Amino acid sequence: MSIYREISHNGLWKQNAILAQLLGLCPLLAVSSTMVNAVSLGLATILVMGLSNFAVSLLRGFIPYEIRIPVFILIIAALVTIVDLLFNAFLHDLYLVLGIFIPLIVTNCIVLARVEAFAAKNSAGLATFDGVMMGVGFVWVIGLLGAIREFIGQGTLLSGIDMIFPGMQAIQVLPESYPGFLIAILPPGAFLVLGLMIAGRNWLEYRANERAKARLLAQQQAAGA
Amino acid sequence: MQDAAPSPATPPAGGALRVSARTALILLAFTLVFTGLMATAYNITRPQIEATMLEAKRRLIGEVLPAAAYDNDLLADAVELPPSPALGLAEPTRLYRARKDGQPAALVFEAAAPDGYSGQIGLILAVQADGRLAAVRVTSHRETPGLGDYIDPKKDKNKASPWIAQFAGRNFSDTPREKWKVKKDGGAFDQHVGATISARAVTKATSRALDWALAHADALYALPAGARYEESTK
Amino acid sequence: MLELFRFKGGVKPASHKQESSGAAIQAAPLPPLLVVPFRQSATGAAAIQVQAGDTVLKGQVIGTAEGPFGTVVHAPTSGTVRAIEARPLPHPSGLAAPCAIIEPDGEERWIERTSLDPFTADAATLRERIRDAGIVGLGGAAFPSHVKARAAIETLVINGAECEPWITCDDRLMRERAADVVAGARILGRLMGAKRILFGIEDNKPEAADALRAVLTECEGASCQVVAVPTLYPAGGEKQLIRVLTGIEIPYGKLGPDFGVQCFNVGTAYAVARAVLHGEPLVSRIVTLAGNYGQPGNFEVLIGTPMDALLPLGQPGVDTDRIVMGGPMMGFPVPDLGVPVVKATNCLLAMSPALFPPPPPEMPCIRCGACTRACPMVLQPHELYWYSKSKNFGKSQEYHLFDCIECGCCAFVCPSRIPLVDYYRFAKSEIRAREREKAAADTARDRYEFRQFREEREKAEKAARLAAKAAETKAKLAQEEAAKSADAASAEPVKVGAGETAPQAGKAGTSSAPDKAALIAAAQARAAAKKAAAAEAADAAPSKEENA
Amino acid sequence: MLTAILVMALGAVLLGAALGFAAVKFKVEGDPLVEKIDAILPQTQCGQCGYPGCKPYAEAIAKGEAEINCCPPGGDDGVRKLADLLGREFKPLSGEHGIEKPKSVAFIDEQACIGCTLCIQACPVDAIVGAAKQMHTIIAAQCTGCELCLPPCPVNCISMNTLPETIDTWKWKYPQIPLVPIKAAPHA
Amino acid sequence: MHTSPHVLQPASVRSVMFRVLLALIPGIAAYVWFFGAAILVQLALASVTALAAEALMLRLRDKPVMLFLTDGSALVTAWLVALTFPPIAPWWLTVTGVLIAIIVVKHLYGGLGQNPFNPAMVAFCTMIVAYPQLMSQWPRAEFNALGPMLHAIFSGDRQLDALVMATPLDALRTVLRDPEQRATIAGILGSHASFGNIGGRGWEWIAAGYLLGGLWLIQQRIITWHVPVAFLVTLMVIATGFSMANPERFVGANFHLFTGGAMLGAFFIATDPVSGCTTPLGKLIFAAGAALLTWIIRSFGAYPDGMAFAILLMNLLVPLIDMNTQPKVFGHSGKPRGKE
Amino acid sequence: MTSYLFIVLGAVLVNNVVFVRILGLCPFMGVSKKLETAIGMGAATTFVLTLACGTSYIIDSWLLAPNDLLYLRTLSFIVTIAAIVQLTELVIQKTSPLLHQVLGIYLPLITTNCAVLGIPLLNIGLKHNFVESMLFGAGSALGFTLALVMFAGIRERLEGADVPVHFRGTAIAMVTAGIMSLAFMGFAGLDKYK
Ligand SMILES: Cc1cc2nc3c(=O)[nH]c(=O)nc-3n(C[C@H](O)[C@H](O)[C@H](O)COP(=O)(O)O)c2cc1C
Ligand SMILES: Cc1cc2nc3c(=O)[nH]c(=O)nc-3n(C[C@H](O)[C@H](O)[C@H](O)COP(=O)(O)O)c2cc1C
Ligand SMILES: Cc1cc2nc3c(=O)[nH]c(=O)nc-3n(C[C@H](O)[C@H](O)[C@H](O)COP(=O)(O)O)c2cc1C
Ligand SMILES: Cc1cc2nc3c(=O)[nH]c(=O)nc-3n(C[C@H](O)[C@H](O)[C@H](O)CO)c2cc1C
Ligand code: SF4
Ligand code: SF4
Ligand code: SF4
Ligand code: SF4
Ligand code: FES
Repeated sequence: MSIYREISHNGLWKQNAILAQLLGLCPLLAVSSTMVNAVSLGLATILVMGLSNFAVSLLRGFIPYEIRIPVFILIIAALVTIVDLLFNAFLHDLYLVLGIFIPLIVTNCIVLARVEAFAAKNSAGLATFDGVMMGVGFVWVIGLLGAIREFIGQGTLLSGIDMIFPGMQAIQVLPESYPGFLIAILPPGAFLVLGLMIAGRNWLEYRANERAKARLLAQQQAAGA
Repeated sequence: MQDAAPSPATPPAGGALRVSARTALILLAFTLVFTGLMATAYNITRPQIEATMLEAKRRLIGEVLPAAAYDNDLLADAVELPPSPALGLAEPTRLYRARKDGQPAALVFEAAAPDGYSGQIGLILAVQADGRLAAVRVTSHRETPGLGDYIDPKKDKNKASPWIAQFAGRNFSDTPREKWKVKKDGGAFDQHVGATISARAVTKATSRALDWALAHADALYALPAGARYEESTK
Repeated sequence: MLELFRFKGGVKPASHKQESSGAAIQAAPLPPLLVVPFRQSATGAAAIQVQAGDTVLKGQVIGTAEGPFGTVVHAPTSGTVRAIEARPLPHPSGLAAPCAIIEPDGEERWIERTSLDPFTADAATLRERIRDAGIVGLGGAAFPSHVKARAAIETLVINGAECEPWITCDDRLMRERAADVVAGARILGRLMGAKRILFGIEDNKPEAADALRAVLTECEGASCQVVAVPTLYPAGGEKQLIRVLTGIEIPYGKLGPDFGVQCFNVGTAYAVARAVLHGEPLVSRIVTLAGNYGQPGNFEVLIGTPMDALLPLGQPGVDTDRIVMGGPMMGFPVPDLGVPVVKATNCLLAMSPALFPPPPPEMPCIRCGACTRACPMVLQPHELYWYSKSKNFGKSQEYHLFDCIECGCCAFVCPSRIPLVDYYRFAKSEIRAREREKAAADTARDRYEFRQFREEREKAEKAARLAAKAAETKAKLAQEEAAKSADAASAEPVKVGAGETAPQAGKAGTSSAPDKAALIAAAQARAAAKKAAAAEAADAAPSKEENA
Repeated sequence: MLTAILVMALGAVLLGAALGFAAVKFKVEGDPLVEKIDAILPQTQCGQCGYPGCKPYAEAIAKGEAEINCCPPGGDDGVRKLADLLGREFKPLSGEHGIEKPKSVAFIDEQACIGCTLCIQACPVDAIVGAAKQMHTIIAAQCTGCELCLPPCPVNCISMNTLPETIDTWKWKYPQIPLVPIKAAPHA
Repeated sequence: MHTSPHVLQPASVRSVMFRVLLALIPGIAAYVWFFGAAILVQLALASVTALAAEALMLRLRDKPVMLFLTDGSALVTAWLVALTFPPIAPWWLTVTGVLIAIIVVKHLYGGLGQNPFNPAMVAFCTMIVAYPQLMSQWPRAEFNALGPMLHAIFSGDRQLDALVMATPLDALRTVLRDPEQRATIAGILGSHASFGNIGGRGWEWIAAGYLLGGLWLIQQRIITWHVPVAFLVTLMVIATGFSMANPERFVGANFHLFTGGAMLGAFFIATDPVSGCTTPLGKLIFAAGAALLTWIIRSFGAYPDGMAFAILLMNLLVPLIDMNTQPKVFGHSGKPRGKE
Repeated sequence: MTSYLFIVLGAVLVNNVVFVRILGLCPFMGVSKKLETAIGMGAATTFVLTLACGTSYIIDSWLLAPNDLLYLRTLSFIVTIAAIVQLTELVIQKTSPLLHQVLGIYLPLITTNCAVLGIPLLNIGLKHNFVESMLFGAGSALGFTLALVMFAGIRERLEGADVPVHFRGTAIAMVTAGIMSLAFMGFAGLDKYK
């Protein structure tokens, strides 16, 4: 069980593709101008990561070392193409919005890195779980980023949800008179908000460390007394 | 890593060939399998994708011309338009002819306003057979978000009656040609303060397109479906 | 008139010369004890030649020169050596180094002094005389003058600029002892084959210039000229003065003689004259007492005079909180008032909060560029600061950190009141320390690799020998081994002889730590058992020494 | 479908052959990286990193087998340089390999030395001279302070002395910035 | 231990900054004359916000608050924000701008002296991108009744048609880019209300005020001549060249120099020591580049006054320029850079 | 001719890959700590991206489009690019050890730079012809290099700044990138004048 916990912790926080490893930044920044876009691409990424990890760990016995990278790329690219086709067929509006960022999942370094570092060495179950967890780590970050940007930028949440669930409405969080802060939706805002999120993570880590230290100290004192 | 790697200075040619043959075969196998997978996926999704595309097109046309206004297969009843300076178009496009009960009902076509604030503004218009503009919509634009982008009803804060709706149903008789201008220039159409340029561009392009449609309507309706329209008149 | 050049930058601090320049040089009285450091030059310490209890004469050699850059140290007066011990030196570190503690007998008995005719003596003799007189640069750097006088040059520059505020020792020296200054300059000029001698004096010291000009009227041979240079700190810096007088710019890493110039301080020239013409080694120098004194002035002080014996002569004010050796722009606070006056001590500046307000709080650099405009070396002080502060030493070297002469102009003008020079000094000494470490690491690597190589070789040789032996007499070998390991607890001689790697040996040692006596016995046994192997190792060590 | 497979198969054959051939033919040998890493390591040769000397540790780092923060004599500075060289993230010295200590050299109490030569064998840089049953001495200038000679000594006659600071080795201190607010310990 | 030097010239960051503020006064006076006292309200608003934000950040970062708060740099930033924003900008626009400048651009980078970007210009660019309309509404020249302006600043009511007018730069581009109007430059300049004798009406006098203050700064040796001269000369040369080549399309140099932020930029913004180049040649390149970009953006870009973007863009190049324009170190002239 | 110039300038400044198109960010963040490495990476990327744009144009218009195999684009592009990278490495290793020393370590990293796939895909979207594709690739790569080098210059300087502790490193680098992209918005609208 603990191995699953570790994998989740790694994916969601400690080795988080974005906050800790700074990989996969382009889709993160480019399509996070609204929460719906962000989460959709995130879900596509989960799909690709889970599947590719699964596929690679199943096939890992057949892949010679020296051509592992081309084979991995082949597998990932095939899966991405399939996801791309599915988006085109069933979520056409979203497909238009996400544009080249669906095919670009191929070059998303997290996918390849995970495949090489984990899936190629572990059983299918673990590998799939790892892929999904890494993907979830990506989704929550990109989703949060999207939410923050959308909120600051136009005072709403979930705008564009009708592209997925026709008929659903965006949530107007701030009053209509909120003038919006356009910069948050534009590229500079993406960088800035992500910078703040990374700083926030640093702060949380720092606080956790401090607490751990204090606890240790308290324990030592207790032991000493 | 590789265990028995031969010294790089003198690679045993046979070894290299054998290894490369083996890897090539493996790669080939993977390629075949995954290409097959993709091809299958493509074949499965193709009908759906085509349907979606049609649907998207239909929806776009629906923005300017309600489905009730015609009963023909609009998408099939199209002619090729060559690049047309009057419409501001540099590429060939398609023009659709709506007919009701076999009678011409409307022309649906694209146009462009070249002088938007930050570049070209793409438009789609429907011009009724009676010379009225059914509606116009912006298909693509790069106007300043939050300022000039109100020309796109999705971005217009006034959702109830978006700015661009004011063109619907107008013709040159209720609004004479010299009045197809924004109010700031002494015309009949509103503009948003501080973003006249976008409004002016759309207004002018719309008026030009309407003009063009009126002039060519008869010839256009007459053409067989799928034919290429030549503006021989000029 | 000589055409003068300009150097970029420079600052004009209030000069405060007249406070101490009015009165004539007085001789400082003999202190009860003299503390004479053996380290008197920038290039190292002299070899100690006296012991506690020895009696010495004034001018007697107590430390001899070591190596080509070494200098000689003399007893500044006659008396008895009380001790040879480490005493703090007038150095920013305040660290101690060996000194001779001499108790004067008050008689000032000189050694026998012989003069040399500078016009007949050859250059080597003159240079030897300069070295044996213990002459080092009196302009501040205390570099052995005989080393500097080794090259052949075109132009000799005598530095009487004295650009630091408050200091007037060179001024007084030129005014009062112009003849010897000029004589010294001519000796140096002849020694180095100079075609002309230029005396550079800042134009705020017209009396000194006049005094020199008066003497110079009878100058023949080399053309001598006294040149008034504009008063602009640091016009007295060697590179700046040479630039002003000759237009030549000497970059870092090059020396004046590479460009046909050399520069000596007027005090150095004077000391040379005394040494050559009168046989007097350098045992005293002129020291300015300026700043917060009731009676500022210039004193001729014996080298080794503890500062606390000298300072009362100037009657320092009660609010004096620090004594700075050198001027306000480049001097450093002396760490302890018991430190002696050395050859580089040109001024003891008494500081009080009123005269020298403590530096206001340091602010971050705002890149205003004032420092770049002030820097006489055309550096970018704020960049040096930025990278020194963040310990990015590679970058600071890229910005020519080592070209900085630490003149302090940049810090003087900085509106953020950053002690810039402190950062440069920190960075420079850190870089030098790293270079030392790097050099040490390189030797260690060589030695380690050699050892690896040797062990490999020995192992191979041993293996070969063993194989041969094994083929020869298997049984005999087995017997021998058994005998060898009879009393040894753990080690197997063959293995040890074959050169076990270091960590393994370490582990073998630690693993059997508990019983000490047994261990010793075992070790001795082992040692006995593998005598041959050990001898081999000992053989190898020296042979490798030769290689290294 | 068929064209797809054909087109891709063609590409795969070409690429696979080329890459497979290249993998054998152009296999990179000898790693200049090791030298670069070794140049950064302090050459104390103490083995605290868990490898028998600096070079082996350098090789391990180059292969990606070792962390970069295992060399105590190199200190945090050394780790930082390695991090720069390798483009890895800096991490502070891992405590488990020991802590950074001021440089010191070994000193043999010549009275107690029994001439066992064990320390000679331990010394990675041959800084000890002496012959069997004779007093041993350490050439201080060559001693790296690795402490490897301490454990083997049967009579514990070797001690480590930190090098005293002299005027020649003295360093200017980092100028302290008097900007620190005068405020009772804000938060730890 | 602090060693040398032990004497310092009487100079301080505070005196530098306050002299910069002083130098802004003539320009501000002209501003008040032509556009009314609303700018004073904006200046006060910006100053208070800047000081509060500065104090907050200093406290959070555990720095000595009073020492830095009184150094005047926050006020310079605040004033420049206020002077580049429209005087009738709603209060929250100014406040947000100043907060961005002080918190994000200054203190996230370590505070005074460490920011690679010009805080006031980042604030301006952010706001013009986010609120292009609000950022280009200027009161009519000589409309200086305070009441309506205060109303505009502090109430959410922005129905200001009577009050506002496009800035000269904006007006010019609007007209020039409308092919239908067939306007000539001379015609526009003569007819339109926002144009004066040399540049924009009122603007020309404000620019003259800045010029005066800037010259005084040079005389005080707070700034060197390099930046203003290179900036103004470059702008003048390009503008003259193009307007001579195509007078229909491009306005002349006088207009460029005496309208918008050119003069303020040349003397007070491009000269920001912290975010600008420090080497003499670097300063020339920096300022010339900024002027060139200003002209390009003014003439072709989407934003009416390109000065802010131009300076920000040049800020990006500062480390590279500085690195490659090091003056020859004493004794190294003629030889390549680098340590032996 | 001028239209070609506009393609290049547009790609470098107006639609800068990093700041406007938001591509190639991983190397942008990753190899910008030192100026030296930034220049190396920029050069390597320029080389590969230009080639990649050329080949992908050929593949797309000669192989995929005629056979109605557009869905193989992603796969065939990425595989070709990987091969180009690999072959480039081999070729320069053999022919120019010096160049290999400069670019060698960056080449393998390029495969995961999404700009090398993104730009060829954009080329197709923009309907560029062969020459335009190559120019667009080169321009984009130059834009990438420009951004990277400027960023590295600033980051080198920032190393000495007293940045608040939680912002040290990547966080402040992100903020910096944000301000840089804000600055690049100043070029908006310039590409209207083709
Ligand atoms: C940054 C910026 C972006 C602008 N974007 C647009 C725009 O997209 N559409 C537009 O019509 N005007 C835009 N404008 C405003 C025009 O420059 C011009 O002032 C305005 O169109 C004139 O309208 P008015 O006559 O109603 O004031 C923008 C202005 C600025 C400063
Ligand atoms: C390490 C060192 C080595 C020097 N070597 C020589 C030398 O070989 N020949 C020489 O003429 N001067 C030599 N000098 C003297 C310098 O050129 C210079 O004159 C002296 O340091 C005094 O300079 P200052 O008081 O301006 O610092 C050397 C100085 C130093 C510090
Ligand atoms: C900034 C600076 C200022 C100096 N000012 C003087 C000075 O005013 N007078 C002087 O004789 N030496 C001065 N020196 C020392 C000279 O550079 C140089 O070392 C000396 O003149 C060489 O002569 P010496 O070897 O006889 O001491 C100064 C050095 C520096 C770095
Ligand atoms: C001549 C001069 C010009 C300045 N210009 C600006 C400026 O344009 N924008 C700004 O925010 N601060 C400016 N400052 C103030 C200060 O340098 C700025 O707040 C720093 O960037 C903060 O670190 C200026 C200061 C001086 C001395
Ligand atoms: S004088 Fe001081 S504040 Fe100005 S640039 Fe130099 S170091 Fe920085
Ligand atoms: S101390 Fe160094 S950097 Fe400063 S002015 Fe003097 S030479 Fe230049
Ligand atoms: S720990 Fe010791 S042996 Fe290991 S690298 Fe450091 S100095 Fe060398
Ligand atoms: S003498 Fe001892 S401490 Fe010194 S290097 Fe040799 S084994 Fe290490
Ligand atoms: S996601 Fe674009 S480069 Fe990594």
